[in-house]
Amino acid sequence: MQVKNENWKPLIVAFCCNWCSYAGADLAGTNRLNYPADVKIIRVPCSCRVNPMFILRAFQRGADGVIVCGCHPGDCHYTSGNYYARRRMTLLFSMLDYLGIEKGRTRVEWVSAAEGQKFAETMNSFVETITSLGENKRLEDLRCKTE
Amino acid sequence: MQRIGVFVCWCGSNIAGTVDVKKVAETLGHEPGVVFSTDYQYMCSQSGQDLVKDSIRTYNLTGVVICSCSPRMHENTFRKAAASVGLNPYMVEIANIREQVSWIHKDMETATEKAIILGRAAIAKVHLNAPLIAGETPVTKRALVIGGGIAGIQTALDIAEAGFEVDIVEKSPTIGGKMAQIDKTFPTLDCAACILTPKMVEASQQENINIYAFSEVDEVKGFVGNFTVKIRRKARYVKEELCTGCGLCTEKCPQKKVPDEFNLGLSNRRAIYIPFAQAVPKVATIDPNYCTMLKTGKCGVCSKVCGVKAIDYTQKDEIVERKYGAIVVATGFEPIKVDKFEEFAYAQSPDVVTSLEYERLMNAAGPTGGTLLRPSDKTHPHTIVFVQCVGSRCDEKSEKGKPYCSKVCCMYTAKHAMLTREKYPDTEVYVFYIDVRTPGKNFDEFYRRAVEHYGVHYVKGMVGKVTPENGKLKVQASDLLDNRQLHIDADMVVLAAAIEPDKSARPLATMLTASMDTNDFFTEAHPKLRPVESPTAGVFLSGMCQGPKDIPETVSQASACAAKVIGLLVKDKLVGNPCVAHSDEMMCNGCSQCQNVCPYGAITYTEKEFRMPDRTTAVRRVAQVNPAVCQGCGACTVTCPSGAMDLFGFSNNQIMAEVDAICK
Amino acid sequence: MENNNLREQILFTANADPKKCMKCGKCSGACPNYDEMEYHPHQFVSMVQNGDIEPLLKSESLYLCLTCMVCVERCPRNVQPARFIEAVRLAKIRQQGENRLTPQQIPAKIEEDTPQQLLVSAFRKYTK
Amino acid sequence: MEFLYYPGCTLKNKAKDLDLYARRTAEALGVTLTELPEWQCCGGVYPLGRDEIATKLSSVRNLIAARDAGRDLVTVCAACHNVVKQVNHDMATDDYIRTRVNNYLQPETPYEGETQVLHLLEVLRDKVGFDAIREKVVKPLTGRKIGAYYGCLLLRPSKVLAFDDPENPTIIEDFLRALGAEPVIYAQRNECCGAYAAIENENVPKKRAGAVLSNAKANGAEELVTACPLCMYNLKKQADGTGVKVTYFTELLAEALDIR
Repeated sequence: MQVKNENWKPLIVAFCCNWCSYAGADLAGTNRLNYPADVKIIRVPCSCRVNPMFILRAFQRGADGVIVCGCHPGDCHYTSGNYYARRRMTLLFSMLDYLGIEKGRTRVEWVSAAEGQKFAETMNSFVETITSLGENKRLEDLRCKTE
Repeated sequence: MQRIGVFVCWCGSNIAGTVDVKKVAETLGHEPGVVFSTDYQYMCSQSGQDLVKDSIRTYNLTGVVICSCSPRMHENTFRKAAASVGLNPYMVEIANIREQVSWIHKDMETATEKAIILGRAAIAKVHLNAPLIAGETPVTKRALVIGGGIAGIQTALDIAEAGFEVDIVEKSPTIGGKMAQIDKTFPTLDCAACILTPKMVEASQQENINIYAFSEVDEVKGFVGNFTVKIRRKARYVKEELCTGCGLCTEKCPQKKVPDEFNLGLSNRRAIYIPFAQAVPKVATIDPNYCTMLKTGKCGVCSKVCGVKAIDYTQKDEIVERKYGAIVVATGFEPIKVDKFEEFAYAQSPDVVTSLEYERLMNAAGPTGGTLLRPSDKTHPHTIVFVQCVGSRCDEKSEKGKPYCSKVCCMYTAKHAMLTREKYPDTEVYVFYIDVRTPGKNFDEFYRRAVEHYGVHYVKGMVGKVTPENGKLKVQASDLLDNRQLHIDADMVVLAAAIEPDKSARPLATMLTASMDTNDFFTEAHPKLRPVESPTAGVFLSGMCQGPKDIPETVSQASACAAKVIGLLVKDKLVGNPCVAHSDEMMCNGCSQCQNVCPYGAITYTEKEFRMPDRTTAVRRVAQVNPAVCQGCGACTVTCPSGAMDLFGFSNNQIMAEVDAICK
Repeated sequence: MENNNLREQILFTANADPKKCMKCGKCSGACPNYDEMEYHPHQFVSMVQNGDIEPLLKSESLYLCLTCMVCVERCPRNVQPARFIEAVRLAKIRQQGENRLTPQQIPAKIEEDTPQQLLVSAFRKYTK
Repeated sequence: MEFLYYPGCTLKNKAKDLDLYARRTAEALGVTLTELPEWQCCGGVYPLGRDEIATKLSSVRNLIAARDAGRDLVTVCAACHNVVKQVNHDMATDDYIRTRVNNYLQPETPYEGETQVLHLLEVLRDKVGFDAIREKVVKPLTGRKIGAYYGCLLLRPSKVLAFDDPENPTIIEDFLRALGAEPVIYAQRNECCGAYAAIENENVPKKRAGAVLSNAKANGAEELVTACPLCMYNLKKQADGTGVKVTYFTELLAEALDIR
């Protein structure tokens, strides 16, 4: 059985597209909408820039959850990037699920530049899900451990 | 190894109120590669920028990390500052510690910790940054307008007025488009020809405009500023440069039984014809499907009567290759075929007509000379039923109709009803409607006039069946407000057929790599903020090809489109976004997957010679990104199976470094 | 919106979505038996959607729909009004003792050339 | 060409001509129609309610028998065709209906709409071919002005029946042309005849069939042809005394092939 780490705080990586979701995150900030500091955002030009490799790397390095945010379907700045992302992530997430990384640890959400509220709500609910799932050990590369 | 400077901004108390900026600057100062780290009250202020500039010079910095507000706010400010002291602007990265940290967290310890992590991620990224230089490409100062309807004409005129050359390519023998077929225009009821034909003449006389009528676009190559287009000039069998448009041939041609498409088959023309009196260019065209000479080699009447020897039965299609800086799509629309709606008996009775046909029947230059006569027996109709929304507003899965509102039918039906009542007050006019949609200046007033002044019967309901019997059209319809079924013995039924994009638009979109929606309307770059540009750089949209529009809207959009084209052509060089994809030729396996996902057609493949390790040469197929076309979305980088594709500014290694820095 | 259970049951039986209706009235414009009916195809759609079902259950209109499917065929929005009429009719005749036609009535109705199809169809439509 | 043949109840009694000439003409055209053994009545009208399961069972039994015999199922009566084809479509596309019907019938292999249901007119058009029929015509119906009466059941709902264009059908007209007759196109040919309302309200078929007849006559039809016994019944009643003859399509075919 896994030993419960008292000091454990989830580590969450959020990939946000520059045009919609990153701007949505900015709006959440401007509106002072709280969400946990466990979420760290990486800016990408488009959700279709998110290489499955990045997500694997995050889990390998000890992330407990990864969320990809893009423009709403049909609103992609690059016309169709979010559709590519959706398809790729569907495949990747089911593979990760097969490897033991529960579906709840991965998520794709569409957040527009106007949806600061939605961004904060999404992050709050995602952190809640990850907290209830607990620490992710499945793909962690022990060689990456610093301690 | 980079020499990195870290600059932590307080943003007054916006950041410093929640984040221990001193601690952040201190901690990040110990990161590898960081040679200087400091904090300041307002980094974006002039003195803050000076601090950054001075430090770049003093410490010989090769990279800069600013911990401040969102990069969407001040990334450009700091890039410019760096550039002004000789540091490549793309060596600057921003860690967003305001919107993502201080404004959303209350606890100073947590916030400071997160700020440090975000700073580390930015430092890790800067380590892998490389100086980027935006490419420049020259601009061919000529525009191509595809489609010579009112949209294309207006766009061409506006561009030409600004001093740029414009070519109009029109597939039919004359420019003018659908507007030339229309009788009167709503809501002012001025005659369409009176306002359109002067524009057509102006287009033909404008020095900067060159009209390729009876021509089609065969091939498009190149990218914004540098398109090369092959135009097929279809054989007219008449030498355009010689023909004076006298029309003698069209009177003498013995083949009289050719359905006249300009009158939608309501009258006949000859095998050699000029579509209408004001055609531009006013040149005769031989229809090879009906010309006896071309079919059997016996006739030659037109050639005999032609005083200027313009007839040439041996003429072939000709291909012209031209270079353009911008392409305008103005392919327009056509009404749908109503053959899937035979409950209205269109195929069974000539007295059931579409609205465009009715337009011709009302037109003074039309088949009846402007007298309204029903086609079957050429008598004056006394009861006319108009049916709205034929094929518009259907279920998305409908195989018969379109899911959208065609927008113009409510208004032109009101116009038809009004004009009919005005000319023939003894005619009863019924309009069956679902909703009357009249948003537009003076539009609802116009519709109300039809009802209140002209006594048109507007019935909320729909026609369910038309039965031709004994010379009448028995119309069975619902009247929802009176909750009854109406049975009207009509003399004519007019169907307001939905509109759809012209059939030529789909293959054209493929050639241009411009995207279309499921209804074959061109997609705009942004539905609100970039409505006249296609997402493909250098391709612009004018008129109905983008969505249903009336004439005033079409003309405004056409002019807006021209403004965008002029804005492009006026530049001598285009400066690109350097954050574009690039392919490592040594790793590329030539699979074409990147080409398939690229929404812009920026990727092409070429055969290239490579020196192999054993000193032989081999030819391999490799991807090449055109940086002028690439918009930097990165779709190709993920799809590339060999990892050859990467994106400047957001490279695999850079993002990976950020992930590593965050997950420590 | 009383009678919510009945409404849900009818919607299930109908297996069609009244919300797709855009109130154009083409169904009632096309209906060949409109004049005989008290409630018309478009009203069935709208009244079922609004849960106003009692008047429909009491109406003769239930038995006057010819199931000719013209309303289904011509509806631009694929609402299928005939399915709502059928569902309400089923709700009615499934009630105890609501059969409209009994075998005892049949002999009087038979003529020399009455096709079997007529009797079979009538029993399908008028009885449980 | 061999098909399983589903005659239905009326063809065994009041519509014997429809059945008899279907068999004879099919034979003459080289089509073998083997009557489905122990077929059950389809019920006359398609049970439109989704939760009407029992009323769909008889059609499914016929469909399963055809599947197990490995042959397409041919119908002649328009009503049978409509019911069997629609139920077949339900079995292929509607999980709710399919599961319940299979649970009830417990066939060895669950039925999922595998059988192909064809109307004899479709067989004539797509399998035999109207051109082949034209060649076999010995007594062409030259000069006879005949209106095709489609009614509802052959055409609607078109998404399921996929028989012809529901508003502008051509199959019977093409059939009539092949027999040498002159088809008369009239708008009411795809409108209802009044159907089963005949059992309790004579006014309905009177009005409906009356409208069909007058429209056909006004457009020059001297005869009407149909594939449905109930349409035949309703039309004939109104046609009495008008001089318009109503026949089944199989009768006309037999006449043209001279085997009547």
